[in-house]
Amino acid sequence: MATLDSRRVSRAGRWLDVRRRRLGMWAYALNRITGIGLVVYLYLHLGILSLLTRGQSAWDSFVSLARSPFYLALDVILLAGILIHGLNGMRIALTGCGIGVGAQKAIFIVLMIVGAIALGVAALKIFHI
Amino acid sequence: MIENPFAEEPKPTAAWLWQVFTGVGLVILLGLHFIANHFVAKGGLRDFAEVVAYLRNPVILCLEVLFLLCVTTHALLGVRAIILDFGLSERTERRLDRVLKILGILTVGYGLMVTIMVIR
Amino acid sequence: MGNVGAEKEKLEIAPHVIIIGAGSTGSATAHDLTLRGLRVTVIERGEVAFGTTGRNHCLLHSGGRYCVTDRESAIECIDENMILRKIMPDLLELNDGLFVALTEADLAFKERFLEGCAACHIPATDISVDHALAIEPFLNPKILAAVRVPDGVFEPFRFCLAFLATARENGAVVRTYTEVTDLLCSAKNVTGVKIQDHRTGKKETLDADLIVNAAGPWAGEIAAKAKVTVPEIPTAGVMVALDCRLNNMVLNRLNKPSDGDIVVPQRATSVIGTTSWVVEDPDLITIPAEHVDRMISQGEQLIPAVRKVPMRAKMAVARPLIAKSGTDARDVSRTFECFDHERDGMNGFVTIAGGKTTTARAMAEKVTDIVCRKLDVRAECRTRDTLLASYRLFFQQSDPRNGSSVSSG
Amino acid sequence: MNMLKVPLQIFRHKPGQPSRYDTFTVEIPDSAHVIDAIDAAWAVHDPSLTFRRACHHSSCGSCAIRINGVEKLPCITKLSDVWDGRTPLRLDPLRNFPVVSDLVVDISGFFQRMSAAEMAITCEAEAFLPFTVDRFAVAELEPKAVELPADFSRFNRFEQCIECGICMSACPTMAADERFLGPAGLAAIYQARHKTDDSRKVAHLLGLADGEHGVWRCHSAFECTEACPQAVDPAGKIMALRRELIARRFSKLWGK
Repeated sequence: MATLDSRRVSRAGRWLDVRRRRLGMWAYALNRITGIGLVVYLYLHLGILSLLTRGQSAWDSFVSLARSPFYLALDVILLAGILIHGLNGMRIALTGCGIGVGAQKAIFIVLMIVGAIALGVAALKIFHI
Repeated sequence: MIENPFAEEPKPTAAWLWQVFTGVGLVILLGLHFIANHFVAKGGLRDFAEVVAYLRNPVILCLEVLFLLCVTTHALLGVRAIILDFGLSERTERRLDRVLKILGILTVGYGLMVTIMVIR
Repeated sequence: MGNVGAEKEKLEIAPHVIIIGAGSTGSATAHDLTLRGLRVTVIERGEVAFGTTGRNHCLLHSGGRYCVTDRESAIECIDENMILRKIMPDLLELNDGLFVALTEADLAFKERFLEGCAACHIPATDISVDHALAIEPFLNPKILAAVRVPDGVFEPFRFCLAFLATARENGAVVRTYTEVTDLLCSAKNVTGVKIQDHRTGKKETLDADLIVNAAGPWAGEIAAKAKVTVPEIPTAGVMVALDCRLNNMVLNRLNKPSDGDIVVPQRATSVIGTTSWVVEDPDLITIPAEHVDRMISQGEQLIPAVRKVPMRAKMAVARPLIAKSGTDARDVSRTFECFDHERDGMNGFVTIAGGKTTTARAMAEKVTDIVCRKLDVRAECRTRDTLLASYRLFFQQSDPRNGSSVSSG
Repeated sequence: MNMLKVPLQIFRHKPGQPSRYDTFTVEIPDSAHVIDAIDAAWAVHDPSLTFRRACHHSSCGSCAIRINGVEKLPCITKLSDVWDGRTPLRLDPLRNFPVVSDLVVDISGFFQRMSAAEMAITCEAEAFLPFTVDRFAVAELEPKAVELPADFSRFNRFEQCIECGICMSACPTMAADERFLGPAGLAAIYQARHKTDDSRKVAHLLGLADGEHGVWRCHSAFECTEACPQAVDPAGKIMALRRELIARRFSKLWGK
């Protein structure tokens, strides 16, 4: 039976090593980091929703907590993760279907610019409630 | 003759395709979820009464359930891809699939349970 | 499958032959010897085709190049050309070649060339200049004549791998990165080799019933260890590879062999060759800048666009030419020769030298005939029509003596 | 001809011993390629240095290594393009392969993958010249159509892929998943698939790629395509295989 020996673990960690690598590698590493972050967030989110089952006061006190600037900043980070992952996901889906394969770097750059603009707009909206 | 594991046809897989389908679904559903829950709602979050009213709308309820299915599938397929990169044996791979399936069912089940408890 | 055991047993009692060098000659010899039932170990100090064979012009000679000046070589070439097409059909670019006349002197040479081709049974067709230019649009439009011959192109590394993969299938042991440091000699016999495996640093001795010295331009160095000589002149040549492929057919200058008289297309490049000068140490050849310039200016005469294309690579390597008469490297015969050192008072030691990759199989046949005669093995040569195994097998064949690999950092 | 003194920092490994870097200073012409520098280190300084090479013109694919961390063919890499004139030039063996000794790696896994598709090493040559893998190389040349001799149905040439292993070293997925078919293996399947019309063969070839460790394992980093010295574009071919496999799956769904 194959075990996870140290060599294999160090091999598996290499996807993070973007030194001297090109843009596609950055896209891949970013996609993974945000992906892992979003999975963690998903389960945190689901956990917090359990407050709803404990009735009105539990939820509403959370809502007022979540309106603090600290939580709003976290929301911006979350949104950044979603935008990077979602927009890069579009690049992967498109190229995987044979669309825009030769222009994958340009697609990535354009999508990230779109993401940055969207994030800026959303951040303004989040903090100017 | 030299054995070559790469010269045998493997079992076809649709995991990547499902990842893309659910990903496309998420772009739409997450967009709606976000707008409805955080941007339309005043103050960026609904209070308890608003949440209950919101979820009692059958169209919204369907969309949110669909969203739950998509996000769970997408997330667990992603986790699977990362774990597969550790180079598992076929048996461990099958075991992983089973664990993730159970986790997925539990996640969706939990989400549905919370929803039902809220709208009741 | 029942006689695998019997075959193995037969191999274990067969005489053991060590081949020094895994270039084209050594590789083809390993193939021939194993087919004739001998036990074979190939010792190579580098990778397969590390030496002369690797840095090859890749030309599968039709023999046209030699049909006027060296008919013996020309006939060898056309015969082997046709055999290689049969035994390694997938490993060749078969687009033929053109001999083109650029000057009146070239044109005057045409008659002799066609006669030579006919005498050597090289199928040669005089084609119109217009036709030649349509086939090869980058050919110098000022050419005066063109003759088509069955030249071809091979890939020297895979050429050797195919022979060695087949030899391994038949039981040969191939030890790369292993250098012969000395020969084991008694008063009148060479009985084995001292070797060092550069991968492990381990030294050992190997006994053999006979040793074949196929070390190319290093054959003299090896022979000296048995205190015998080989009349070889290591002669270097410079080749220049371009960043693109400008021709599909091999383009030759229609005249006597001279510097920069050929442009060989291969893969995504065209390779211009070659110059010729005698070198002292075949291990360390510095490429003279003026030779590179000469290649470009000579190549430009055949294909004017040569100068507009960046250079992809340049290489030089010593070729093992055999000294016969005269001192000019160009006058030395391009044929090969087998030296049984029994006549020098050293038995069990044979050197195969000279020749070119195109004729490697014939060289192997000749040396194997001698080895078999000396070892009293009666077996016919079968390499003329034995299809070679896939070169891709070579790196997948496990060799118990090749050592285990370690994990990467 | 100007001579340079170039310090080379070469990865050294012999079985059973700890790995280290050795630095050799070699004297070579400024027009030399990196392979010439390695050659000099071996010929002048240390005959126990093991490295692979054969053709010196990017046809055999044997010399591939990492130069300052990036996969390259030292035979076509000019020293002046990679050496800054001061820092030792670092030479490492390819990644994702077991190291046999020094710069030599065990490439059996690569050839196993290449053997799967049984791709022929030759292919049909283009109907025009010049042909290049470097689109900047022929900036000054207009492509010209090639006429075939009457008795020829085609000109042929060797495949672009020189089986050097660079793509497998550059691939982040390959770094982790040892069962991945890899960029070159998948590109070979694509090439073989486009050399045949036999529907059974096509189905077999596509079947080879359609697995958990086939085309779907690729994470679209495109490192293989970036690193390939022969413009094989393995990532592009992986994407093309995905497209065909998706199309087939859908047409099956629609019952065609």
